[in-house]
Amino acid sequence: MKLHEYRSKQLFAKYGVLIPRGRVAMTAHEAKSIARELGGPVVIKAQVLVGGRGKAGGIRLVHTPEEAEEAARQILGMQIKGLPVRKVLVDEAAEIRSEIYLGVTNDRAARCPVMIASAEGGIDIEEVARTLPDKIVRVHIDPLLGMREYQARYLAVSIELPREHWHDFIDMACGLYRVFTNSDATLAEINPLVITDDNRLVALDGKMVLDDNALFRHPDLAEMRDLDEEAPAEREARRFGLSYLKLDGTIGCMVNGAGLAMATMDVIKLFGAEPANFLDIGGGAGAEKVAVALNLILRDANVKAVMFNIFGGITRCDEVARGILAALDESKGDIPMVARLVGTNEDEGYKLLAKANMIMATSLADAAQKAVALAVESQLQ
Amino acid sequence: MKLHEYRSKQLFAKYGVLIPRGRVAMTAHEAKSIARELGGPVVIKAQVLVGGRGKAGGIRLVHTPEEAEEAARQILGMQIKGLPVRKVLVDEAAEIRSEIYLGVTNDRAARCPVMIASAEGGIDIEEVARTLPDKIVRVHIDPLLGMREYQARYLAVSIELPREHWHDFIDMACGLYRVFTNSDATLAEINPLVITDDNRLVALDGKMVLDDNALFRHPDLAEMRDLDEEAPAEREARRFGLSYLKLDGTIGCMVNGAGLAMATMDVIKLFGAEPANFLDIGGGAGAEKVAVALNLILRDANVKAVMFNIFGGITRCDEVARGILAALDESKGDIPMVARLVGTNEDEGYKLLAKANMIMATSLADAAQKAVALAVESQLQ
Amino acid sequence: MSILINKDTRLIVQGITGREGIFHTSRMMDYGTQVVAGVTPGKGGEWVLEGKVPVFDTVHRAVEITGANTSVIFVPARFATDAVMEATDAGIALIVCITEGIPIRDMMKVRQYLDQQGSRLVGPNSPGLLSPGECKVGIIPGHITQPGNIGVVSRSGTLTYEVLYALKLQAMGISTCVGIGGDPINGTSFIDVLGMFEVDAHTDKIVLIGEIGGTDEERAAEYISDHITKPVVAFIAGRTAPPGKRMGHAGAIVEGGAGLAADKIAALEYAGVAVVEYPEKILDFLK
Amino acid sequence: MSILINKDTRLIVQGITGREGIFHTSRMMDYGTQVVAGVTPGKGGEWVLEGKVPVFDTVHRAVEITGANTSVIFVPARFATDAVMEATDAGIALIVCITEGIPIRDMMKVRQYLDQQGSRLVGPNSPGLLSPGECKVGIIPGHITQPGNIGVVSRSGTLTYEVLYALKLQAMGISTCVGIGGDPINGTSFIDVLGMFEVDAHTDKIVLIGEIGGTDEERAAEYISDHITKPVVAFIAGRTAPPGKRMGHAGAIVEGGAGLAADKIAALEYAGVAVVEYPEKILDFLK
Repeated sequence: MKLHEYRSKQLFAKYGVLIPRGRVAMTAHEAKSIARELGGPVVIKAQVLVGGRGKAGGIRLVHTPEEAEEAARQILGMQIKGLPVRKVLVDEAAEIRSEIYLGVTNDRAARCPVMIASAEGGIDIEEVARTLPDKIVRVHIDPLLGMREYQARYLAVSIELPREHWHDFIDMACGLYRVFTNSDATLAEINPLVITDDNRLVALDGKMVLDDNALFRHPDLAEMRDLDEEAPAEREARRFGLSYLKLDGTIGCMVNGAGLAMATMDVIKLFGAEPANFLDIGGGAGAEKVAVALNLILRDANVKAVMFNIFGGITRCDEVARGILAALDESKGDIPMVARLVGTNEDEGYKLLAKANMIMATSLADAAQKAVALAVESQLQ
Repeated sequence: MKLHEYRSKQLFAKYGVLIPRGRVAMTAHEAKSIARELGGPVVIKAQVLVGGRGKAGGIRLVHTPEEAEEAARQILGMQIKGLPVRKVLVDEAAEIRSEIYLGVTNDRAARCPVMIASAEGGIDIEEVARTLPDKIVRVHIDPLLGMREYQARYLAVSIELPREHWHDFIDMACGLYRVFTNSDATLAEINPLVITDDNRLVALDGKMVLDDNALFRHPDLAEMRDLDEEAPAEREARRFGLSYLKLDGTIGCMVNGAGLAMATMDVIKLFGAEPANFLDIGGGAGAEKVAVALNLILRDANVKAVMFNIFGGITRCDEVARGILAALDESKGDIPMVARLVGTNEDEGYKLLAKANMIMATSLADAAQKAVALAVESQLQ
Repeated sequence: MSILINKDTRLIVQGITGREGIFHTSRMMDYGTQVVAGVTPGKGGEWVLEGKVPVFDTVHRAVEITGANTSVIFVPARFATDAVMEATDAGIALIVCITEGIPIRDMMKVRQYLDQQGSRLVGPNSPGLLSPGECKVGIIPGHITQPGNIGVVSRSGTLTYEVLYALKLQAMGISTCVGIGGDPINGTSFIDVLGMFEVDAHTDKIVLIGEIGGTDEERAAEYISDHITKPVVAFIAGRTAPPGKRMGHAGAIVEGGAGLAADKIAALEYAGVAVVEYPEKILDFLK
Repeated sequence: MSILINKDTRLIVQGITGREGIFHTSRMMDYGTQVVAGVTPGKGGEWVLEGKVPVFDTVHRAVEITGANTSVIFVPARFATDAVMEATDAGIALIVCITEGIPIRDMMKVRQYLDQQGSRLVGPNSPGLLSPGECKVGIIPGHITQPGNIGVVSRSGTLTYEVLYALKLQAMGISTCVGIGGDPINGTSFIDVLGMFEVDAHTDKIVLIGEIGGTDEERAAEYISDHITKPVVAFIAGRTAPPGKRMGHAGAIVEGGAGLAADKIAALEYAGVAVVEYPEKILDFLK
């Protein structure tokens, strides 16, 4: 789960990370009064859970409350990568002397968190990592001992941070690690961390991603989920315990198991079409869940054919078939479908589906080939 | 640093350990009103930092506020192992069905904390450990991971605790570990942990010892030090950074280094006398500290002779000599003394001491023999 | 024959009285696995599955009384890391964790704890292990495969079944199938299992099933190049996955530029592994 | 010759700009120890002791530039465990911690961390090591001993000096003296050092100086009985210490019934060690 910039920075601040004064606004009017409160120039920043808002015009520096109101009005009317902007952050503007990158995430291979720093923050840090790897400094953190001061000091020395900022930097790095681990985050990032013209260290931007599996112990953080930012289909999928992701292709697919779902998508692509979605119904899904899943697929106007690939184990093929039939009863669409069922109760499953107008397949490749052919045909019509 | 029973139990309670209702009283009158508040029978318990108060009559069960007042008056007038009782704890009385032992301390050999439980609590647990070792269950705790529920459950199962008490027991064991580690304790003990007649699990008695070296991060706990409970000499020693312990012998000794101090005591004993104290002046002690140390020794009326054993390294023998002379100037006593100085500036040291009426020794054994002879002589006079 | 589990495996089931626990215990026993005990705190003394399996309150007691050497874990995610530690403390040599959804931070801690102890963990989020004709530990359907000389190691669940089933249709069998689980931090890696197959006299060929995310496949490729003499054929799922999107498995996040299917395939091919385009193609390389 | 330290030791001093740090650095250099750098955060770039020793902000940088292999720590107790971890992270092979007063809980954690790394820690609360004529790391006065064939290992400070000095007065010298420190949790035990003396060609006899508290001496006795062929003579301080009272050293607490001087002496004598009644008597067994 991603947190908005303003949420991330509020959390950071609780752990001693210095952030600009500022507040979030839902309306242009609010933005104006926050700007007046802050005095001086402010930055209006779109709060959306996608990158690239700067290039899209979602960040504006203004000098008066009136300009703030106008800028907020414009930004609140924008869509960024398809997401409408519903909130803006109004932060006091900072005169920037230099930009640092500071972030912490988990290193799977090392099996521990890693803190990354660079004197070359602000611009695309991944580009720096690629072209100037020496400009990136890493320190691995023992998950049981936590971040130690000497590790933060090592980062400060390695990025050649002026000595006068060490104290604040060490506090902020240790704070950033604590907020990362205490929130069960998978990412906590300050980019840029700036040195201002009046020589203060300030976290201008902040980003956090939380481990969904750990949200049960952070009810306060779980509440921060911004439902407005999720596509309605994905929100519904989550509610029913389905793992669904909309993609741009034409073949809707329903599979049990994430690995098999990815393999199914790969095979569709291999035979010349694109999957319309990733959808894993999980293990042991009942008819109701399957029906919801199929409805999600059919709601996507791009879908020209549907492919079911079920390998029954805990999941029972007859349950899946019942779910499919229930959804079809409601939708009455005419999207062609291919079903491939293997394993627990597969015969009953096929028997049930025989009632529906559906093409049967024996193997994964067979099913994919048939689905691709149907989609092509359906597009030609 | 030892904590009083009432302090320990208050801390335990903060971590979810169930304790009897009760409060501490400084006067018999207070005890009476607490007893009235609690209603029903209460137990009046002397709060002293030594064991054996039960046998000494420091614990009394009473049934009315008036009896409480009388019992408190008597106990507050007692001395237990030489320590005057200045406070009593007034706790609601419990009808005891069975007594359990539960404690946590550090296991040096295993290099981690160990929690110990026994169904045979209440009586001398060390006696149980000696005679019925199977009745003692241990579980080692990873200092980085902390106590886990399954470990507490293992203890509950192993001491054959009735299943209905597992939930509370697990909470209390995990709480006891947390208070132990969060307070940097070296001991946290509930003895007895009782099952009452109305089938509740309650920590009747509590004891904690804290790691003096970690008190700097627990200012709240450091404040609980009960100065009244320390012998004045030991209190003064601590204030000056001296490590002093009064013993029962006749030969006062001043040494630098704890190991050498113990060795010095051993040699005194070997040659037929008893040391009057343990005293380590530490490394690099200046004249003032040495003077304080000698005054402490001379204040002990049992002292018949004094022995100095200084191995100069960081500690300078001339500084020590100056301190000795300063203290002697004040005290004007006639206790005979033996000095043995080796190492840094030993010649200057001996030269300075030549002014005092003092016997010089060349080796540890030589010094001890001379000191013992002087003490015997001085006692014969 | 087999690696890790066999006819002598004496299994306990942690979380045996849960819905999943009891269902799969029954399946494992049908398959012939020696399930010697179950563990559910608070239910010690009961017997389940028509009085065939005793339940204990602690793993320690279960091991003490039954001599179990292997454990399979079906407890909910928030209790699963404790279950793993309890099993290792009790001296269990092989711990198979089926539970999915364990927080990463918990797994990092437990993995570090295990590294100091002597136990091997397979999983979490693993379908378990299967040695046809010998033993089944976990949830891999028993009837979709048969004994043979192919070793299978996989990060996936149903995708593995797909491969096993395709093999069976061609009358090909396996020595052991090990599902190492799809989570970012786990107990047993591809490398560990590859090493075991290499020295197992009854395994002649190896199938490796990977997916996007992490660098386990890349490290496996390096290891194969240096240490594995038996032929290896691989399939990597997720060629079409969009980078940076979460694909159900926590393990399927594409991190930075690393972990893409193309990187993994290139690394494996460089190590001499035959990487196929879709699962059924694996058969062509095993004939 | 010597164990652990010698003429090739390249030493850094953590906390070099403190009062103790600078004083003992000067003493170590006078003795001939190669002190290649000091570390004090915030003072990197300075030079101390008349421009002879450069100061760095981090151990990492000091190692990188000077090729140091050993570190001695003089920083205050609350920073000392961080200093130890920083040294091991930077690849220092031998870390000698002089600092006393480190909380037990901190030491338990750092010891567990070190066990996963490759470094050896001597101390904390150690007087350090001395190899006469070769190298001095720590605070043992250099002039009270001379080169020879006796290995000395001790939990104590000045009591050790007492023994070294008594040896010197009889023209006996030592190979290396190792002060393992008196704290309840430390990095190097009697056993570790005994093993090194056993294989050191220049050590013919061993002196062990113990004290009450803990069971290190008991375990050393067992080890001597099984592994040490060279003669060992021991002195145990604290025969007269009252049980349960704290004797200055945290290490000198008598715990439960274990750790009494009598227990230690009995264990050592049973292992064939000559245990003497007072320090000077050690000489009788070394002639």
